[in-house]
Amino acid sequence: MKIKNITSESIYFSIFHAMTLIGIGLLILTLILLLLSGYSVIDQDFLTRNWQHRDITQGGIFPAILGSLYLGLGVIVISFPLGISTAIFLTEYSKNNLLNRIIQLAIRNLSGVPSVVYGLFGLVVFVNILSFGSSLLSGVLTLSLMTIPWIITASVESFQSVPQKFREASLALGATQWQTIRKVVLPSAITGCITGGIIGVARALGETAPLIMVGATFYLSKLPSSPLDKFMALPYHTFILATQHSSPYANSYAAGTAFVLIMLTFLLSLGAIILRFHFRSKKDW
Amino acid sequence: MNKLNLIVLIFLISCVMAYIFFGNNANDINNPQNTQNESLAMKGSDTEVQLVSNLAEAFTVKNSNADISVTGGGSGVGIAALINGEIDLANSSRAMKQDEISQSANRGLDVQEFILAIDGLTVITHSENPINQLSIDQLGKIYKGEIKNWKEVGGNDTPIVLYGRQSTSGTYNFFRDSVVNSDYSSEMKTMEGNQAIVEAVKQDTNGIGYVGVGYAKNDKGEPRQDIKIILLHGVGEPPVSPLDELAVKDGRYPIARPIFQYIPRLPLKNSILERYLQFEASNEGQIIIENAGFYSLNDEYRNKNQQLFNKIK
Amino acid sequence: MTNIAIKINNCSIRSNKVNSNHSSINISENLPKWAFGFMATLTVVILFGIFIFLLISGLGTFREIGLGEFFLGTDWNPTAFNAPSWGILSLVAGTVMISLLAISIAIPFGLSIAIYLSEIASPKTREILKPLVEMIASIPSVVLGFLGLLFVAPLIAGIFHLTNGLNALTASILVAIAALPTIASICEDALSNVNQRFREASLALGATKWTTIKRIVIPAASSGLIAACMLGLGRVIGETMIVLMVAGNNRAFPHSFLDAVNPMTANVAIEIKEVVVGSLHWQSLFMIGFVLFMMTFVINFIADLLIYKKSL
Amino acid sequence: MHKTVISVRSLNIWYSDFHAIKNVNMDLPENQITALIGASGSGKSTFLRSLNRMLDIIPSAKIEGDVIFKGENILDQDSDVVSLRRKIGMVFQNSTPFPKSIFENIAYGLELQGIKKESRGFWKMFSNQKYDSLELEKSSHPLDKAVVKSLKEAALWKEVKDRLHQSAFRLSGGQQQRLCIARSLAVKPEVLLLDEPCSELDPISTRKIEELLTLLKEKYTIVIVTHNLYQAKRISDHVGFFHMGELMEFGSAKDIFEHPNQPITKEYVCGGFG
Repeated sequence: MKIKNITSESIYFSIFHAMTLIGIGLLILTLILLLLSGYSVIDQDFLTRNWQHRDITQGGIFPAILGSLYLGLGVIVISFPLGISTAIFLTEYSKNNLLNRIIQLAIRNLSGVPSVVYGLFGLVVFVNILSFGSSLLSGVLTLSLMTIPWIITASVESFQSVPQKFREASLALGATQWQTIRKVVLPSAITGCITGGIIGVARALGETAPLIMVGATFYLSKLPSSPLDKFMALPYHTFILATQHSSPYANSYAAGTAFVLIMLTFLLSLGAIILRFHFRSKKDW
Repeated sequence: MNKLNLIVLIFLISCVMAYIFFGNNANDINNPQNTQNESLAMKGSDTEVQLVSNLAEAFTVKNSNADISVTGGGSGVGIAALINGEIDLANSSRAMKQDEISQSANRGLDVQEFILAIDGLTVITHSENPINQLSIDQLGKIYKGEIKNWKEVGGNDTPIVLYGRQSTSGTYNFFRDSVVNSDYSSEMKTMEGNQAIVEAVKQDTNGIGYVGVGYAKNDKGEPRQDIKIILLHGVGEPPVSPLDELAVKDGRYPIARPIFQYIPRLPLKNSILERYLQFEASNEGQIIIENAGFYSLNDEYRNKNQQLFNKIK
Repeated sequence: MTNIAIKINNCSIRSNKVNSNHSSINISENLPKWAFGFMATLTVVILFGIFIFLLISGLGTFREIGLGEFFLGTDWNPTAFNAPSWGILSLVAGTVMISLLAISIAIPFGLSIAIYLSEIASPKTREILKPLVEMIASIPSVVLGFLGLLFVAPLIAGIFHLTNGLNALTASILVAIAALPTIASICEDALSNVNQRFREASLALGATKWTTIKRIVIPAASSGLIAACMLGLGRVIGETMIVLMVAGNNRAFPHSFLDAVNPMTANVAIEIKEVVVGSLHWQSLFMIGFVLFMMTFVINFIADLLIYKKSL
Repeated sequence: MHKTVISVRSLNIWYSDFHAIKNVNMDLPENQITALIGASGSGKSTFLRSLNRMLDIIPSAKIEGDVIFKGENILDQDSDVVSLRRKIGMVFQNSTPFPKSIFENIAYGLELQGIKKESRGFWKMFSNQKYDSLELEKSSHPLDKAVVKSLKEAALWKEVKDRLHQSAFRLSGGQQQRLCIARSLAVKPEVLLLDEPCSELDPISTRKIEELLTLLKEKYTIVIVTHNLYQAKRISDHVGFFHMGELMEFGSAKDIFEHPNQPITKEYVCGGFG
């Protein structure tokens, strides 16, 4: 009996172990495959040169990198303040009643709504109705809408994890509610909001479907200089190179672009993970 | 408080961004055809997007101020954007439909047609497929789903796998209206671009697909070796290759077509749009077109374009 | 009337007094409250606006198309050569097939990873592996789609002796990879949240580690685990780029996993670009978007109730 | 008799439908330690929280009656809660240091009032400032002075002076509680409310806090809720006994413990139902 238990335990455990290794292996495999297909094109020129359409080997993907960075920056600028403010209002200011809880529930659920749905909305509202066109602005707003529920969810969680006793102690010292939020709650919660937000932005940067719908661009003669300019973006560029470009090197370039994209999102996620780790080690309660 | 500063900073940045957004609104949107600026937004056909990007790139070399963007998505996308006033030029691999013309007229647009090049729509199969030629009738039946096996057209006893474009594509419409004359078989796999079809057919021994002739050539303008280009013939006519320039230009190749560009109204003299169109029609432009694998215009189309240029004052 | 007037009067006097006494505090106190309240209202209104917007834009579909034809028709061909047809059943079937297969591939892996991370791995291994799992989550789906085109589709074609690998199976495998980290990560949270005392009590009774996991930890975490799977399902249904690139996207109603399928997400993403604003085709695509929205919303809602049983 | 600092008149408190405090009247004497005793749920903590409006943050709580502090009814909606709480400080059962350094914890209350030192910007999040205890003692900055003073008052200075930059969470439980007391003292309150401050502490830490409180009553009025009858006996001058939301008896510690009027008080203080 005992022996049987032990053996079944070791069998199951090795299965779990193996599956974990396969899961992690997939990540590494992805990177290896991308590198194998794209390593020949990734060099300094690839990263820093303007896109050359006729002979793609002469150019680089700098406009797409820049476009993605602009998108990421724009999403941060729009979705962080809105998302975090909403979370503050929901957790700190508004009463904890049924309506509040329903709103929180609905927002949590919105964070699982497919990106095409946000793309539909962005296409109509930003591109058509507000006539921003297929611009950086439309892309930023659409991706922001998608990111906001993620940020709110992460932030609400972060605010709720600040112990109630901190708030009481601060109020008992004669702090106003805003002082309490600003000096006690926010410093404890803000890292959670920011890490959640960065992970959200990393995901948003990899989204292609909303960009297809809003309309990222295939070729740009000039880098975007205003939010209403057209833009290129890494995920869309990958997609285009993988499906539409006739150059025999298109696949290598697609792989290279995908690798850069993945590195960008990994860097963001890694930053968020390190930030979280750093602050978790400082968090003592 | 440092964190407060951080928040304040974020707010400030958002304010600045908002200012930029709304500050710039007035200039660009309401007047996409602003002659002062050197910007040109093009959108539409995936068949043309390579070619047009090449042209735009060459044009930019001479006009370093030009701010040109080219977006794909399909002919329907470009025409819809043209009607909505989002762009300066729509690439379309099919002629505008009557309802599209009337829609744009309703919006106060005076849409003009420019013929960019001639495309010999090319039917391709796997390089090991023994079939060399098909009649238009057979091709239609294959895409209708009435012929399902290669042996029915003289090939191996294997099922035919159909590859086509998604419905936004001008090529989808052109091929359907001029070859299939009915609905496509529901078994047809729809691909996101010409290149995706080439890639798929290259790997699929049973596959057949249609692409712009430019996609059937490699970057040196020679026919690709990894796919087979099928010769086509009408009833009682000899089979013709889309690589045969003369046959395509004089209409002997059964599915040759002009590919178009549409502009919302007549451009001003010396505006970037006018100069760009002139560039495309010039010898230099036509050489780029041929290098990209398409065919330069025949005299009939040249004359049509000239009429357009004549109208510009 | 007079009563009310007096009351209003009273109020204004009182508030005046407050203002004059502590006006500086009141402004610095209320300004953030109003600002946050404004931003929150704005955000919530916009987010809920999406839902209403989709519904309103989509409802016009049913002025011209019957509910039955829309939901039960198996042919989706709005740009048909002859009469257009508007049945979304084959699109839904595509979504459902891919989702079910993908989720049944992803769950065993996700659960195993979660159990390994939470129960078996040493804290050190865990610290390294957990972030790695989260990084898989940030692989953009277009990258998976691209690798699918290059490597997985030919592999599947080779295994099943097909001439091409653009089918539901290929798409499902890739979508499963995309959903795997979501499932693993939330399952891991659910398992870690089980009180350590349960494990200690069980081990103290002489149970083996595996028995403890099987009999105590997993049942205790069950609602969280189910919720994780539901959230994974939501992610799978909404996946667009992978299915757009490798599912084949044909119109025929799928009969096997080796058939090409045209899931709802891919169909919307492809077709929305060309349609004329406000046309029937446009409205019907919004209706598909709305159906998609509702499918994921309901699934997430159930998952949410399982996780936050107490919250409502 | 001592001068009355806070006088409570016909105070009634409900949590939704539950009548938690029933018609309580009490005069809290200045510079004395008043202990509130009674079984769990008898309403003593609720009563204590009503004294500096900390009940406000419980949405379901409803208060009627008067609490007069310095001639003003603090329950009046118009009264300034914030400055009230500065004058009537509160220390909670679980020690509640903020996730900041020891120095910042004490300085917090003063910073609220606008007494600040220069900020070191964003990077402060990633490093800890070091403090030199000798320099601090000599410093003329009001913030430094107040921090040093209140830490000394709370008899904590010697123990923490060399690690002011450390997180307050690294202190022991008793030290944390004294830190919280010091933090309250830093804003110069007149009344100090303590809600079972020793219930989670070991006897030695408890003893230290008790000693501290007896010292502090020279300058402050202290109200302490406690479950520990011995503690009440040891340190309090006055005792109020709560039972089921009513104040059964209020008087000098000696009276309550030696000659209680009510049988139920007697039963409680003799350990009948502790």
